[in-house]
Amino acid sequence: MHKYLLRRILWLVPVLLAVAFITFSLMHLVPGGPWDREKALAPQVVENLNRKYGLDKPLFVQFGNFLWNALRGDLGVSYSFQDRGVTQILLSGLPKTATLGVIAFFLAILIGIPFGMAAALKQNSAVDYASVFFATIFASIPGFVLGILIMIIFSVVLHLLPTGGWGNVKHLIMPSFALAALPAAYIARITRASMLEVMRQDYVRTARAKGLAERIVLLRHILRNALIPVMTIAGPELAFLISGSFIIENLFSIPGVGRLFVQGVFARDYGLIMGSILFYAFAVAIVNLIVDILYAVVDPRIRYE
Amino acid sequence: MTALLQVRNLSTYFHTQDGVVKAVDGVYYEVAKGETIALVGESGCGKTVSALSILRLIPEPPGKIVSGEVLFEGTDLLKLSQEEMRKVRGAEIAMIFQEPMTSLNPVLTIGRQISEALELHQQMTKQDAYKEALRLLELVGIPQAERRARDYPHQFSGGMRQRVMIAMAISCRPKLLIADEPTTAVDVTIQAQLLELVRGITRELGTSLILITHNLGVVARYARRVYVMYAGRIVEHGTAQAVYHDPQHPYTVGLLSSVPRLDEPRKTHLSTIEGQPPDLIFPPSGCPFHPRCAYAIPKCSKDRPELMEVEPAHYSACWVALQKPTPWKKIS
Amino acid sequence: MAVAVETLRPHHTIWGDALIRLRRNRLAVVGVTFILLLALGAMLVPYVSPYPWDRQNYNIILQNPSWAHPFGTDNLGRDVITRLLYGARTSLQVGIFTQIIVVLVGIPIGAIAAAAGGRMDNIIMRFVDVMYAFPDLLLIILVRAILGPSIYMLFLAIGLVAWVNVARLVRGQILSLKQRDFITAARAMGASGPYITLRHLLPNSIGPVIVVLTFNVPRAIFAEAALSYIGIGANTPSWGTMIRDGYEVIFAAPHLVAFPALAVGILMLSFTFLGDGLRDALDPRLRR
Amino acid sequence: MKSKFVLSLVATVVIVLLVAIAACARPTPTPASTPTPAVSQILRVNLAGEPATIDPNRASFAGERTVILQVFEGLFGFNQDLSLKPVVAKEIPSVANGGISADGKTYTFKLNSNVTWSDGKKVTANDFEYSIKRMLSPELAGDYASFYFDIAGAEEYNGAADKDAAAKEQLRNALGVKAIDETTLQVTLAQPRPTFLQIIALWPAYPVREDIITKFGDKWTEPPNYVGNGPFILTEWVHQDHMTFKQNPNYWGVKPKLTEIQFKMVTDINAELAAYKNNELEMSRVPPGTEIATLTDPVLGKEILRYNELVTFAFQFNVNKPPFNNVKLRQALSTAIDRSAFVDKVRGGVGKVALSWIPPGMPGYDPNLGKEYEFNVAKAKQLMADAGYADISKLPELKFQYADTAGNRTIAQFLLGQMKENLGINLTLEPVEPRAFSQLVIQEKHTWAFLGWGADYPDPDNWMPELFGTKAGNNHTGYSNPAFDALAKQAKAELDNAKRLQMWADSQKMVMTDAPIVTLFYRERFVLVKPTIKGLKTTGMDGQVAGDTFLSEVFLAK
Repeated sequence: MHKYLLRRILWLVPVLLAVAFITFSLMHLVPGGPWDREKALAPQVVENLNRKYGLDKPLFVQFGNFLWNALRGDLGVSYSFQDRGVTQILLSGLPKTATLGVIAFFLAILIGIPFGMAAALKQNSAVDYASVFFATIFASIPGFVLGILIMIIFSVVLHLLPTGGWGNVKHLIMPSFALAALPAAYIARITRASMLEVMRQDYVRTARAKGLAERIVLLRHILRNALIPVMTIAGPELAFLISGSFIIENLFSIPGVGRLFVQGVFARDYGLIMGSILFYAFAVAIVNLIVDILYAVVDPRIRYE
Repeated sequence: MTALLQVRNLSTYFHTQDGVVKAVDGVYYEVAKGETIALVGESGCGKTVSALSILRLIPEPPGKIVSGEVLFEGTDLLKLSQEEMRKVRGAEIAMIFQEPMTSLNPVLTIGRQISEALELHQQMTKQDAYKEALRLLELVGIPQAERRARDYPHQFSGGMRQRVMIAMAISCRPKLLIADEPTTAVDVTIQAQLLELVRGITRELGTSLILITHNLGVVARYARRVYVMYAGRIVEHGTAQAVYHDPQHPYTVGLLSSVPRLDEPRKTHLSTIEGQPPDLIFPPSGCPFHPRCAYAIPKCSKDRPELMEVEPAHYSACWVALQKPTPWKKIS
Repeated sequence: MAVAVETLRPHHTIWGDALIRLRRNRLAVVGVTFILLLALGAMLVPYVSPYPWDRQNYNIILQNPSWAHPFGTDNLGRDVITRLLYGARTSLQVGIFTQIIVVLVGIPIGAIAAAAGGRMDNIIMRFVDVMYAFPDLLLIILVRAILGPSIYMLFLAIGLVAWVNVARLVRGQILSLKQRDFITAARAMGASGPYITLRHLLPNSIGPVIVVLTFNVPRAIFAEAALSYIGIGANTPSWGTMIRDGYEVIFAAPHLVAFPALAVGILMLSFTFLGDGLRDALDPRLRR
Repeated sequence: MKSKFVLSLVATVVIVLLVAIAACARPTPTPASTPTPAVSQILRVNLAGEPATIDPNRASFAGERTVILQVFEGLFGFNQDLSLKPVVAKEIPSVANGGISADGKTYTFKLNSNVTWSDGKKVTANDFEYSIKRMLSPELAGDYASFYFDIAGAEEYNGAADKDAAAKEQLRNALGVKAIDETTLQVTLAQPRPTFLQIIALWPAYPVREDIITKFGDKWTEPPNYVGNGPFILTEWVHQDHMTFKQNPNYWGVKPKLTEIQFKMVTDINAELAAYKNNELEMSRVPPGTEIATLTDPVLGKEILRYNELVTFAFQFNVNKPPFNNVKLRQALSTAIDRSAFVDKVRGGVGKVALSWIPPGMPGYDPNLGKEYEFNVAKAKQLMADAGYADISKLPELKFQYADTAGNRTIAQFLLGQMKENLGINLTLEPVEPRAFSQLVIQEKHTWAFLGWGADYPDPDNWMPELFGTKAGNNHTGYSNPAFDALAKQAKAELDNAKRLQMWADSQKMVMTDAPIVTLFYRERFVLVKPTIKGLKTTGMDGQVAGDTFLSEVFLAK
């Protein structure tokens, strides 16, 4: 197992390199640069800016510099944020996005799995339809509409929660629910599908033949097998949540890393784009690695040479 | 011998999209304390369904026990609440399934799956249950039980898994053991070992055994009494001795004659029973076997025969069997 | 003398049987009818609706639902119900074409990775890791600059990144299925790798995949709405742009966002019912 | 049973959604603002985003300017009517009081001696000299350096990035900026520039502290290093979340009434309005398109603040790209757009119809210019015929490019409707990602695109040459009119203000007849302000926050 782990971690390097290269080339191919604005800057000013940030050097030199600095943990400087170090911006934003992401993930699990189980256990019953209905409603309202609706109800009408910003727990409630809605619906659907699959297996009948209480049959025998496919989709959802969602963070004004990439792209802030995409790639690769390891833990049939 | 289990007029139907399948249609059988009986018949004749009905493990929907009684030591299992039924399953009556490959939970260790029932029924602590599980594994002949207990089902062969199933079944010293074609999925050599193992254990613990099989050779050697099932009903019942030597139902005759015998010359080709097993949704009128029966008389296709005592303690559901001597000759 | 009783039960192929069972599943039928009605409505709207979808009337801006305009009017006085049906064309295309890309790309890659195993699996999975972090935004802007803001570039952009989840799911399913005996049995009969994958592995992992696909349809429509929220949506009217436009005036005319969102909801319900119906119908083990 | 159940489900969906909708449509009476005692003078407004830089010498965007205005003060400031007033400078130099040399090239500024920094030190002419030289340095690459290229040696110094240090140092010393003594600053120009006073009044020329910048480097704009001479000091900056300003204890001028200002960074405009309704903000923008609903809202209707801004929205042609090189066609298209329908109906009366380029509220505005472009379909058709397109089908495909942002989409759709309704032209809309759009226009690859312009300083000198001079920095219409260039050159150096303004007026007439652009409307700021806010003074050049020039005069009362 350790050999496999090491190999996977070593593989991180080419993955990150590939992501860096793709992003770097796309970034420079895309029309419009960091200094293009509606009110055009004087050409000389643009020239000075390019020189200041090293954009006048040939592309492969810039890419080389970026990689060399990245190795030392310096992801370059952001043009659109007061020349603050991208690493520093990411580190200050990460705790906020991560907290939100983790809370949303657990919410999605705590809502999704029970709903999915209930729907599977009482198939074609009221509960089943209710879970399908709610799963669909949450899945079919885009993040920013759901977010503003929640905000209108709890802040504007009921004056219970602050509309946005970051500070105490009250700032977390609405964004984490808005973030968790879609994954929760998704997890509910997948749990229902895989529960139905597992409930038909022979070993469940064997468990019942042993006289085990239905509760034990459900938790120890059915759920443990049913959660394997759920894990396959939970992993990427967690990666998505951890990396933050532009829409939710933008709507609830959360100073996280979720909106950095999009802001970076629209401002053609090369430093910010490269920094945030590498961070996201790293987070996704790690989460996928964790999920694959959890695979082997949960499903003994899967062995990694 | 007082009957440990009496199954009376048991009927279990399945509501499918094409119609109602009468899998078990008014079955009577019983087993005494410490006695081994056999339920014989082609696959699809309702043997397994009747066993699952006893333990009320029929998935509902689509299945449903529509009528009958299952008296176990006098109490009708069909009337018990789910809670009470759970106390019976695994403790009083245990079952071994046919398909070892899929009957064990792939994500739990073998040791855990055996100790589970012990903890529940015997209120053992985790450690004692685990130790008892190891003992049981040795009892059923699994080498290095200590190490193997931590392995997972996919690391065991078919035969080994079936031994685990046996260990699991006898873990709580049940009064009745139902073995549903325990050896079908394993090769002959293992088959004999498993059956000897089961016989040894049942004799030692005084457990009654219902052996469900389509293998007549196995029945002859292990069961005292035999019930022959066809199309969801018992068509013949008697001691193994009597049924083998003086079969009182054409279907049993057909079954026996389709088994190769050592004392017959090699060249004679085996006789088979004509036609297909009947459709349980639209069963043939009268005796369900009459379309395939070589000795059928007009009455057979009109009235459905019940079990009648055609010989002392030897019952058969066949009008023709009432004439003596039977048109088919005895098997020497 | 023995009369062979002709079996009374008709014999179906798996697809024939699936169709029969699908027809019996009332919810799936409701789902399919809504989708077909919607497609029909989208095609016929220019001839049926009294208002051309793009005619502006500045005297009736942001009106609430009325008899003249059952779904009200938008910020340029255009009839919302007509635009909704017209926009269905784009949204249905976005929803469905992206799934075709997802199926054509995601499933094969996932299957090959799992079936091949070993080095190939590792390489493909690392490629998937790269794709996970693919800067789709940059790609969309680039493709959009080259191809212009057509919806086709949207299919490419959304589909190109959405297949990754399906690939991982299919791989996960097949990895656990590979251990099953019927696979070893098939191999024992000398079946080749691809044959096993196509005939045995894929049909058995169809269940969760269908669930994911039915989920991906609205997700694609959102992706389009999210892209327009960010500022690079499609050029033709679509549910995504209507939701985004409605969002901008939600404090003045909430019905502008409610109706398209409801439409996506009902479309999603229909695809979910259809998906469930399909999965149950296609699953041989459920043939009772 | 199943289908009945599904129907009831769908019904509940509709009800749930409608309830939520009713919640936001129903005018929520803002409860009597939670009885924060009026005495706490804390103002909370929305900066709508993290400023890119708050270093005066580098800043350019509106949000950045709003922050700098609270912490720094320059030689001059603007009154509410945008006339100049002396601030750090004692008086406004003129040829009469000897402040400006006869040839208009040398400016001598007398400074007040009592002006202090927030850390107590004195503000001297050296601070100004250092600031202007730093702002022009090629290493700093300040956005607005090009505004000060009139200063002697400025352009050469700013362009000397590739020269060695010694040459740069030599150019730096040769700059026409000199602190004669602690309270006198002298600036010499390469050529006379009558509007230079307004240019030197802008934020890039605000004083900065050399010692602090050399000590803290890039970190000098982080609190508490951010030392300024304005009424407030920056006490807290949680990046991407909020900034907090407190009264500057050592402020040399009239103490502000507010004890604290909080700049929140709510990017989404709906979230900003929700925050306002939840009493988290005292001021808020109004989402474009909801103006009419806000006007008719029983509560919000009474909290609206509207005032004209020196901002014009127009469309710009690329006159080098057929068919737009045909002036008759351009005039026809301009006449075929019903501007009042847009302003009065689509925008609910917010903003003013614009028939000429320079907006009202600043010198150079001509109310009766551009009358010939008033909406007149017959005339437009006639002009189309004159242009040779009597038969529309002969007209090649017209394409319109715009940056794909909320407000722009509605305007573009409106134009599409106008072209179809009035001239039967099927215009093709090409929404472009904002940055790509800016590049497209700068490289003049557009055919017919969007053009928005706001005043840096209220003078035609900032509106005409920069956009319509041949090859000028922001001239992307490709418009080139030698007569205009000659007139502009003359006007730029004309010292007599009356004559100068007349020249610019004539130049605007020229442009409007050539019609390289189609003016649409002058923007009107339309915001919500809580009734507790008093003393708010707005100007046509306000930045991100309404009234940000005079926040020191604002106070909260019951």
